[in-house]
Amino acid sequence: MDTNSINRYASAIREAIVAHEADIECLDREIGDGDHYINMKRGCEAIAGLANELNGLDASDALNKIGMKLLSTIGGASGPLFASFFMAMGKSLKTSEAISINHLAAAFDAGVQAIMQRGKAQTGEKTMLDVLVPVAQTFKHMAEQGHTRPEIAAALKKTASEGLESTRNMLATKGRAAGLGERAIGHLDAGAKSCQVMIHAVCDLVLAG
Amino acid sequence: MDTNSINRYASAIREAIVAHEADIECLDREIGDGDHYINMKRGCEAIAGLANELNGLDASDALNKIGMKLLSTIGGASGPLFASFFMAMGKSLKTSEAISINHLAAAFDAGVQAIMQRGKAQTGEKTMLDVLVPVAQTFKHMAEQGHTRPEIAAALKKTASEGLESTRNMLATKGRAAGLGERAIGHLDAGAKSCQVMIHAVCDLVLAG
Amino acid sequence: MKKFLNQVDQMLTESLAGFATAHRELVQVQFEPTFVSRKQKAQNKVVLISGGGSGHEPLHAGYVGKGMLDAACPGQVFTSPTPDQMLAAAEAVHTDKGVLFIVKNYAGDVMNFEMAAEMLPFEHATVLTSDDCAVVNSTYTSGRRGVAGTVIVEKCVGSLAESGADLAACKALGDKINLRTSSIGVALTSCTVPAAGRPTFDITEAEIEMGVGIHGEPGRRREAMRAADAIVTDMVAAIVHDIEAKQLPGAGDILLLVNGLGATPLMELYLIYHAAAEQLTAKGYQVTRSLVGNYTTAIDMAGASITVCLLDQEILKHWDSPVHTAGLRWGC
Amino acid sequence: MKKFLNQVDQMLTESLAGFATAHRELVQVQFEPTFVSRKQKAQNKVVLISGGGSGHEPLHAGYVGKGMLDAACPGQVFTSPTPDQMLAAAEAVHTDKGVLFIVKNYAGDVMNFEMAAEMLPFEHATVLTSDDCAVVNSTYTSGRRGVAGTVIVEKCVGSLAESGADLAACKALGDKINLRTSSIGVALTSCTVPAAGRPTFDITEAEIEMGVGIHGEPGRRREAMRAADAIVTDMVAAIVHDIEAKQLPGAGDILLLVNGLGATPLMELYLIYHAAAEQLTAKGYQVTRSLVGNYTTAIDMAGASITVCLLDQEILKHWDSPVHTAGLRWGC
Ligand SMILES: Nc1ncnc2c1ncn2[C@@H]1O[C@H](COP(=O)(O)OP(=O)(O)O)[C@@H](O)[C@H]1O
Ligand SMILES: Nc1ncnc2c1ncn2[C@@H]1O[C@H](COP(=O)(O)OP(=O)(O)O)[C@@H](O)[C@H]1O
Ligand SMILES: [Mg+2]
Ligand SMILES: [Mg+2]
Ligand SMILES: [Mg+2]
Ligand SMILES: [Mg+2]
Repeated sequence: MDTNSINRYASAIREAIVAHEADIECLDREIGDGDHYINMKRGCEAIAGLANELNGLDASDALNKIGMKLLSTIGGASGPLFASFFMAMGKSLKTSEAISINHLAAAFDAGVQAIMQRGKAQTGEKTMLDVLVPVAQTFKHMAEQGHTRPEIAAALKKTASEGLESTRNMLATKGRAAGLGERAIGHLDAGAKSCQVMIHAVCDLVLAG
Repeated sequence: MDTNSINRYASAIREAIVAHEADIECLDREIGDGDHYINMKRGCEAIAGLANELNGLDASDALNKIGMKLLSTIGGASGPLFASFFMAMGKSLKTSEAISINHLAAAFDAGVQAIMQRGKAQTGEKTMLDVLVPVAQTFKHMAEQGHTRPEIAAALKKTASEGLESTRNMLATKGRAAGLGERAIGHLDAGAKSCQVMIHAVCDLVLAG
Repeated sequence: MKKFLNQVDQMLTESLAGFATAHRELVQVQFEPTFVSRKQKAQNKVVLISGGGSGHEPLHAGYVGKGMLDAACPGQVFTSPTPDQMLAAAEAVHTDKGVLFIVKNYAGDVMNFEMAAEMLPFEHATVLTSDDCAVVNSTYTSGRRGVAGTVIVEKCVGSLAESGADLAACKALGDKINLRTSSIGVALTSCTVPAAGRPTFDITEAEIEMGVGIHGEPGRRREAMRAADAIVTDMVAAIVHDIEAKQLPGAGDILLLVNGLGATPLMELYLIYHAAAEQLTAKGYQVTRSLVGNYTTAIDMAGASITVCLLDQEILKHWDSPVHTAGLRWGC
Repeated sequence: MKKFLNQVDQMLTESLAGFATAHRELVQVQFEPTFVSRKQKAQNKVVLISGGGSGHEPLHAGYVGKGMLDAACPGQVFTSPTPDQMLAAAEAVHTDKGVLFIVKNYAGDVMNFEMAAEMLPFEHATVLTSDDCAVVNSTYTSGRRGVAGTVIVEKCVGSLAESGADLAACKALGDKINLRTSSIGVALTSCTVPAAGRPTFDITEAEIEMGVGIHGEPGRRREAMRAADAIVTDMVAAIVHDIEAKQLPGAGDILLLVNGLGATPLMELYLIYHAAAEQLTAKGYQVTRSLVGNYTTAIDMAGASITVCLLDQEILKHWDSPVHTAGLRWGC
């Protein structure tokens, strides 16, 4: 994974987020405070603005830089979480070996672990983790079992969508919706939605070859 | 004119004002500040509350008392104006003679003069005076010429309505609408409207015998 | 209409009672006739009494206290108070140095204060405020309206009165400040008079009411909604035009007051202030003193007014002096 | 959406620039990273730094100044600021007595301040405010939200810090006040986040949102609109229930804060205050100190919150001490 492909993934993510503006914003308005889409968009634009600076960096440094940039750009709850994700992923990819699919799966998992630590949260709390944790597990599992990239991409899309859907009937115990009690039920979590959107965008790129 | 008939006229006026709530309020909202109906209603209720106190007073004292009461109840522009009207009318009726129709016409005219003095205004400025001044003139003129009460009442109704209508195409130079310039054109004056309503109410009582 | 109230006709009384309790070390309220006065009656100074329709809070009751008013007479919402209120207030607070009425120039306020003045058994004078340059003054009309500039008059004349100045001097300072002060307001939405129960005027998302009055009176023009800078440009132009028309010598240092009409967040008021200060500076004015916030409101109207007062040494001194009221406090 | 702005993404910058100019004798603003700090850097005291999403003005920038905060870090509207802002602010204002962060308890604020704290090269501590009793605390959730009670924490801890107290003492007072403070809010209308361009929630003329958060987060319940007294009864009951659940000794004297959420006129806030003070008095509380106005807003929301802080001698002393900020000023 070089910076070219990182930039390609980043712009696919950005397009996907923008394409889902209405859904994402609406979800955070319903059981949050309505800024999640704007936060995501600001983050995506910051990464786009980083493209030149990333040139020539290895994946580890590039992802770390992205994490640092997000940390000082997004704010809110999602800012430190996504920042932690990318910084941990970067750290995990600090290797002299060529980056394999197993490396990537492990790095993704490290990123998700960092989110769990930073947010002191787990699955079942109606957050982005309900998408990210199962995706990380599926990813590691399938990479270990030697599945092809397209197979993995297709599976992760499915897992992400299921994870998103699973937030619908949860009570929230983390984030802003935690104050809502029963009223949160029936609504998807905004952060889970944007994670699902981003994972789909990346996997679609992989599937497109 | 005894306090019984004053009370009768007062309650006819009150009913008429309440019946025209929508019109009166709407006019003051359009080119004023929207409180004229409430001011009028507060005034009418204050007079109603005075009924017992008026008992046994002569017309002069009763009208003066009504004026004083309105002065401390209505507020706004219309308060001091209507208060001045009734106090001046009361003063004018301070006579040992029986009150004739000519006395009444003169007293009405004195009331209108007091409004003009207090408000430093004349006809043509888009105020209640555009109803009151022509009504006072017609009243005096017809009373002098010996017309019957029903004849006079019918004529005053007509004069009041014409006076009201005349405010429609005037620029305002007094009161709140004075700031509006051309924008006041096309709207009737709220104070003129409530004067027309009150005059009609009184005249209808006279016509009903 | 959605408001925190119990019964419309009790709203004012309950609110004033709350005001008096919340600021009981500062003021007291009397009912029937209604007026608010200082907790500690002032001695040996000209007493300042203002008043007007309610709905402009903190004006005027919020400006009763040391360094500002001695009493305020609140009328019904948007309806000027009645003469008995001014008389009772004057009776309660007067000293033998006389009574100064500060009255916003509206037919109702003028006439009610005038009738009170005619009945008042004390030496008295009146300052009429008429800072609203949205209404073009002319011999044809009853004159300009008094709006947020009234706060500056009350503050500075209050300070002068506190120093022991006589009635003529207080009136002279009030008239001078009024002459040197120009305001203009703009509305994004209408206010809703509680007793009326619905907005005073209809206005779309695409429109603003330029030159609106503090009672929701229509202004100069219904205009198209546009960027804040462009709105401020027109407001500043109107003010500068007004200042120039007055041909006052030595215009340079100014007090810039950006006033919220009730429902406009501070964030927007500071943004307006930013634009106005830059534009006025570009035109050669020095913004020496500033005030941003809700000081003369129109109930729940979203909108703002800009006021410029041309300072001189005397006005500046009295603006800076200590004041302790519910609505304005510094230096003590 | 109808707001005074030029471009949505410039709104905050322009507003902060206006704020800094209007209060230039008091504060200064830095951009990228953005923070507001005192004009005169304080010496030899614990420095207080707060911050949070914008849209709650005057919180927090309006509380920077003598006797209160040393710096404030404004985030985007309703979005907590980023760690680089806190780091830059700390770098600019720190003394060797340490840094105290005052943070409202929201996931975003907590995590961003936490990451800043981890990177901070100075001695530091954090007070988390969580006065909102609309959100029932439980082991299942991330805890209660910090709302208007934060102003009381910032005021009193600011006073203590000014006296030269050490970091542990400042943190202890902050934690104590937070424990002794309960708030609940109610919305009549939604706020509109400028970048979103439309109201966060829909609500009819017949409904209120009880327990609403200061970001327009839904509250406990959608309820029927009713008389102010009845609304206040339920709010006071929630607060008293919360106070009783804390089993604090010596509850008696209270500070009662009636806070407007942005678009509610003072007349209504004082009416709410009147009802709340009467009800609390009837329940045996002494309303010893009062504050009524817009102190912690939710942009342009029509609504209000009620906050009760159980006073003791220490809190009272620090509440009464002089403060000079844009949003709160007395005693100097
Ligand atoms: N403690 C947490 N752990 C994991 N995810 C969280 C946590 N708190 C919030 N989130 C996620 O963050 C999302 C909200 O992000 P955003 O709207 O950008 O921030 P904020 O809630 O501060 O407005 C939620 O939808 C949720 O998925
Ligand atoms: N100077 C004046 N002379 C005569 N009538 C006046 C004058 N000023 C106002 N009015 C009348 O008063 C009416 C408004 O009364 P009202 O709404 O009760 O008071 P306000 O204008 O103070 O709100 C106007 O419609 C007009 O008829
Ligand atoms: Mg959010
Ligand atoms: Mg009117
Ligand atoms: Mg009126
Ligand atoms: Mg947020």
